[in-house]
Amino acid sequence: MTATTADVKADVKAAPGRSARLRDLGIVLGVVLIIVVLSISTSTFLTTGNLVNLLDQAAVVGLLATAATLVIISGSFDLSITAVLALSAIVAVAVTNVAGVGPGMIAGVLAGAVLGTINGIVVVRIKVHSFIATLALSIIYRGLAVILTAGAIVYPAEDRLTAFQALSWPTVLGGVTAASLLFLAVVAVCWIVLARTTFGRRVYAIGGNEEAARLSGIRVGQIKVAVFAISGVCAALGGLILASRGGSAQASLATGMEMTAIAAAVVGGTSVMGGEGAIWRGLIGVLLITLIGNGFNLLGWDTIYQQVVQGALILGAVSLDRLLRGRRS
Amino acid sequence: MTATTADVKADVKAAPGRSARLRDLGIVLGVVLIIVVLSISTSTFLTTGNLVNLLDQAAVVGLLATAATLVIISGSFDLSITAVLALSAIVAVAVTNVAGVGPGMIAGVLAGAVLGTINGIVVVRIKVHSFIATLALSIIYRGLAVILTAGAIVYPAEDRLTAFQALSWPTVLGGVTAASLLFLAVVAVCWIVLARTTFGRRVYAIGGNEEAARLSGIRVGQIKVAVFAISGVCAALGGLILASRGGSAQASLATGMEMTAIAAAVVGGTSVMGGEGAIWRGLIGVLLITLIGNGFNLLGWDTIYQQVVQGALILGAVSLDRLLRGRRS
Amino acid sequence: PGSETGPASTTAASQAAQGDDAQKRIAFFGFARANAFAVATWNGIEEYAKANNATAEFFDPNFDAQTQVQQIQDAVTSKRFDVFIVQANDGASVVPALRQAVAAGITVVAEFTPVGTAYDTADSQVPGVVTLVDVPTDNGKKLGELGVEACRSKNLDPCKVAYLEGMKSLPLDNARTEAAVKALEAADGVELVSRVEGGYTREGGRKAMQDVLQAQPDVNVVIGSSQAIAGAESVVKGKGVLLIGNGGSRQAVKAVQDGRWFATYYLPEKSAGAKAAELGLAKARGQQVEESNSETVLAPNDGKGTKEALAGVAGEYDE
Amino acid sequence: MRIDLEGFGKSYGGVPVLQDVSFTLHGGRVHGLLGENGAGKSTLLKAVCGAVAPDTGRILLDGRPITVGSPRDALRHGFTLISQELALVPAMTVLDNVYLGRWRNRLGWRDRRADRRRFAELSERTGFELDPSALVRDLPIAAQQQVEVLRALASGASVIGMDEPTALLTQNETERLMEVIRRLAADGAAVVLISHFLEEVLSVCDDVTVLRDGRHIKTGPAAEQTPQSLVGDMVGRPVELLYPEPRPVREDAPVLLSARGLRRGSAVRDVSLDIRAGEIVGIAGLVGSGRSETLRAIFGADAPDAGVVEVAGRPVPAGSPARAMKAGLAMVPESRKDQGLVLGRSVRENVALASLGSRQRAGFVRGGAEREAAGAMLGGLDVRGSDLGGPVWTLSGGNQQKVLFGKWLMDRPKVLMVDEPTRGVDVGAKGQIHQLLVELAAEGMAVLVVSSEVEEVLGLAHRVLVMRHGRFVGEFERGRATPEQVVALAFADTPDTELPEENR
Ligand SMILES: Nc1ncnc2c1ncn2[C@@H]1O[C@H](COP(=O)(O)OP(=O)(O)OP(=O)(O)O)[C@@H](O)[C@H]1O
Ligand SMILES: Nc1ncnc2c1ncn2[C@@H]1O[C@H](COP(=O)(O)OP(=O)(O)OP(=O)(O)O)[C@@H](O)[C@H]1O
Ligand SMILES: [Mg+2]
Ligand SMILES: [Mg+2]
Repeated sequence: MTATTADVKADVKAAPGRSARLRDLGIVLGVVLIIVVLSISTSTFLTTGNLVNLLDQAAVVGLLATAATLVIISGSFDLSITAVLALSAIVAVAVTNVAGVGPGMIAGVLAGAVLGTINGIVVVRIKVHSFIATLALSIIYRGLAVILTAGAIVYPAEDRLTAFQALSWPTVLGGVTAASLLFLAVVAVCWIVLARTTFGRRVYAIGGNEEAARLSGIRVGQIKVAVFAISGVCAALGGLILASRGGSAQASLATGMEMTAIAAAVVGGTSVMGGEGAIWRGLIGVLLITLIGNGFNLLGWDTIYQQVVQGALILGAVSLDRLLRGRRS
Repeated sequence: MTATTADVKADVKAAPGRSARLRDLGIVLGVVLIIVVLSISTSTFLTTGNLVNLLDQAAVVGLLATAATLVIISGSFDLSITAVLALSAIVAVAVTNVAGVGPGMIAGVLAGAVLGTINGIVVVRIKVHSFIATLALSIIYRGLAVILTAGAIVYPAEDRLTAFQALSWPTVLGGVTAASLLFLAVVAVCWIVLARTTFGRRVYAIGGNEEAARLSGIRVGQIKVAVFAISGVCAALGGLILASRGGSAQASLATGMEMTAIAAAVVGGTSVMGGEGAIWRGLIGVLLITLIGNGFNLLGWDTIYQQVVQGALILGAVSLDRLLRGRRS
Repeated sequence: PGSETGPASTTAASQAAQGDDAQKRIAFFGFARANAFAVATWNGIEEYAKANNATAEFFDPNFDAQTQVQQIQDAVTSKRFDVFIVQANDGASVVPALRQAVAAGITVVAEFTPVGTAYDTADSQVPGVVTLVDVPTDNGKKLGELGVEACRSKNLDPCKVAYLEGMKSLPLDNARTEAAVKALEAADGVELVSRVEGGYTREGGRKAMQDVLQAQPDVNVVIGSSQAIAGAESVVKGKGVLLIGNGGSRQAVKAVQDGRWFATYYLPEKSAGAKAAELGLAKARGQQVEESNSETVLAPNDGKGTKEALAGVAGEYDE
Repeated sequence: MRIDLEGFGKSYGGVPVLQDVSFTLHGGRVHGLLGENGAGKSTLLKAVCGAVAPDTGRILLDGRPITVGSPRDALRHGFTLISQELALVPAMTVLDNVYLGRWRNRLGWRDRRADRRRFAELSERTGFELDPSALVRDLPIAAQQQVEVLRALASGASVIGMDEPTALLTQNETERLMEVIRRLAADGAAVVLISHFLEEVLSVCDDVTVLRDGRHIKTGPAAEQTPQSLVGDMVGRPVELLYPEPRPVREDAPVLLSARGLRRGSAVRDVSLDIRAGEIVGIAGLVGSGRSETLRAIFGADAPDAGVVEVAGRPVPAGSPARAMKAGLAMVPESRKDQGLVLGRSVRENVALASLGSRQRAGFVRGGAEREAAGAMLGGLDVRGSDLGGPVWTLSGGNQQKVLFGKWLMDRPKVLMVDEPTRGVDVGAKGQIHQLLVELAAEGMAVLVVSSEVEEVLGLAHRVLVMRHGRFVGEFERGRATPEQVVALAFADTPDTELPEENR
């Protein structure tokens, strides 16, 4: 009997081992290819300055892509991230004007958490699909932002402006901005939480099969609300960075960027169907998209072809990924 | 007893009889409510002129929502519809200038069909999720549109302009525009095809369970390509209407409208997961969204509150839908 | 702040030292390649550059504010340019990137959109940046004044005006709208009866106009972006409504000259592009230039494009 | 421990599926729950374990009423459920699924090592050999069933409901599971077992309860029951429990299905077979021996690496079910949920799905003809419980299986391949399906049967092939083998000499 079972195990299709892991890295290969090409064909790509810029550019969309990845893995969509971003940034400026920069920043993050929680509760309670629920909520949030600002630009009082812009300052680490560091820290935390904690496992379980998760006693509703809340906090941090860079906030902040963030998450290899993916995949996606833009800007090709090349490169990268991962059994 | 999300599946849909059919009409109720309110609170809503306008305003987004509904039912997403719309409109103008209005219109529709087919082939062959594939392709199409027009607006020659604008003319039917009629005709055809033909059955089956469909001898690839091609044709027709109204075409035509179309499809009650929904649901969604905008403009409320009210109404309508469908009998 | 700027400034400085004759390179950050207005600016810049020993490149952010910021940053990094001409999608968010550019020794010209958070001044809000802008509040005020003129031209009292706003979520649009509304309300007998979003497409204008007419069938004057007004025109044909556009496309100019529109706010956008290039190149070549410029000085009648003012004008882009 | 179920009732859309069901479970005893397809067994068990909300009914645990509003509540009271339709997370590993939601952790940090240790013990205890790091979606469905069982055991629950856990297990795994169940009961747990295998129920259960049409018929000690008496209670009429005798294959019957040298990965290593018109061939083997993969390769559901398939002498293009169907092949797949049914669509649409082309006019579905054909087919198969317009997922498991079976008979194929054709089907309906298969063969169809029930294969087939590691290792003519022989061969490690030369 034991002999047979051993045989059965030997039969098992391509046990996910080293080769499977390598095959999972198709998208990384795509990014590495682009990096190599850019390093060779420009003298400016591989300079500290450019790399620092790249990181800085990736910070906001990276935070949003982290949020998007998390929510998508949990089996939902959050189309409201940029609306939350804008509203949180506005709250941060408003509170800064009343109570100072520290309270302002905290209020911004809190606003993100609250809005995210509202998203989660609506999705869980009303049972409307998150796609449409967060779309409707994002319209509401943008509307609130317009009402709060009366449609104008808001900025912190002159004497608080410098402190308010702290996030955009370069730090000692070779000029890397505080925003970049914040971004890296948040990503690291989300990555670890998702990959190493039981909360992370629950998120995957819910995204992979909500009914199975429920039958196993997982509190699906609570986990979902928590995921949306984290998403809201990531969005709010993105908002703080943007507000800090521009020294102001407005209702139209980051309009449309949610699609870039979701695209980054998905390009990286996170499944739109939920239950599969990883934070690093979202980052790879962001890197890919940022790199394509950066490369174009550095190379100085005629931008009239930019979109076509951009689209083709994205398609190429995901195809390569798909090809290497091969047929799913 | 607290019902969690998964209960919905286990408990809710219950035996579909007459009561279930009624319950399916929750979203219709929402729309009827809004119509009643508008009819009572304004003297202008229920006039022929306004209704003709409403239909005219709904034509383009209605065509796109039809495309979106079809594709979503088949289990995919088509984010490229507005890019296809723009490119087809540009092709129509270009060919009109060379060969006349008739050939121009035909070329536009053909362009839509070809681009849609390309979408389908990429999705089927590369097996990348349609969400990301059509996103990348839409970037490419918009890029091509920019290259074709060099970023400028293109017009039909002066002597062909009037004929080119035929679609925007009012017809004998109480001023209903030709565009509205085209829209209604296309919707009718799509509706019938989806509800009554074997092709329609196959579309639902693929969206509901692709593997089961394949094992039932359905040529999944072919059906998918056909669905994307139809989507492309609907988009192209939308492009012709826009170009005809404006007497011109440009690369940025209808930017962002794909999200409105998808939202309309989903608001109407078509499941994002595929396999469930109907063309009429897409139309109800379009009606809802168009009505809200129209109502606001007729009522003359301060536009600063428009977005909040708009979002809240959408959320309210889908909640009502959910609630009615969700109540146990 | 945020990048290593040292080497860049040395390069720029050494090039400046080569004298005025050296070829200069212009980077143009326009709204989008798929935008006729931005393409018109671009054509002006390119032509002027060619004629004046300079090259030019168009960076296409496709209307995205953050992408534009990245393009500016990257262009600083790439050290390939001496002059930036920036047509900002969002005047506030480009500020840090422009500071970087100035610090790197690049000459920056803000074209059309004011750079910074104030919308009521042509003055530079970022030290070192030369402006050639269309001041939004000034623009709005003139639109309002044109509206009043339209009312007066037919001796309408009361005169019902509808204003088709741009985007409610854009502060710049709102600043313009406020100014227009103020100008309209200041006039006796002029009544602002409707404010709806008309946006920047024919489609949006058409839809807004249909709805406005339903609510206010006897509206006399309609003001909005030239695209929205073009869409509105098809709806109000033959109703004797006076139309006022905001924008100087060939079509808008022709509509005014043909008497179909009452007026349009006219700026010669291609000339503005050329002027921006002229300012930028002059400064980069070490000449003294006026730091603060309004685009309206390039236009007849300060931009208030009535039929008389636009006599003989053609418009510089299609829309 | 004593669990009183009192007055359970539930209706869907006004139709009662459970009415006032009451009986008592005891710790330390195995309780069999029997009834026809659609009798309400699953619904009752789900209601008890918090997976659906009953309209009426309460549970007394040792005399004290408890509230069970959700599976989570149920688990807190020590109730757990192995549901009939597998509820696993396909993209997660076996280990993750077994401890779903109950992973060991230190301050929230996942402690994978501890779980692996626990898993090893559990494997030891049950004798189920599963690779803990394999992804569930890569496992054959029978192995997935084992994962479900392990998960229920891992929960440490004291009341365990098992809804047809053996429907897909081969004799060996079934025996191991029965061992486990006995041991659980010996340790004091109350186990509720739903199964359509009456012998199995009688061998392991201490008590049995029979439901019919949602009503409680009787509860009593298993020792007082026989299969015949149980069937009588379940169906309300006597039922023939014997396998029908297939008609002998005509001497001159042509070969309808012929496969030569099929290979696919490590699952199908070298398969050749011939089936003649009127012949029923069975394939027996262990879980994972490659039976399903063989059928899929013949049908083109997976493209084989090598080999040819011919139907009535004409080669069938590889890798396309559509082409295989055109050639006259049909395959009832083993997983109705993943491969068989479009759960959200109506019963009628599902039955009609594989034969849409034969009831159309200019591409339009002929509604009347479809209603008629579907009605006749489902009536013949005795599908109960719902109108044809309702979504197929509202049917009971057994009735879903019948819909799946019916779908493939709508167009009479030349060759019918069935993979676990009676999975979850009640004894009465099972007899009907067997009768149907024999009749179809008598009409000249070639039939290939894969079943985990060795008796079923032996009882139906003219000829039985035994499969091991992707190869046929033996062949028995009808009546020449006992179940024990077949199982022994499926297990043996040396190739058997009985294998005919051409099948090597
Ligand atoms: N969600 C639902 N909606 C409507 N009807 C349902 C639903 N769930 C179950 N039913 C109906 O309830 C009846 C009992 O189903 P149940 O699954 O309990 O049967 P069962 O005894 O487990 O049968 P089987 O042996 O086939 O598994 C069936 O007629 C079924 O169609
Ligand atoms: N316990 C297991 N763990 C992992 N993989 C397995 C296991 N058992 C079988 N497999 C794999 O399943 C494949 C064969 O499955 P197939 O479905 O054809 O077998 P089967 O004989 O029909 O068994 P089943 O009764 O499960 O349907 C082989 O690739 C084998 O490696
Ligand atoms: Mg059951
Ligand atoms: Mg099998």
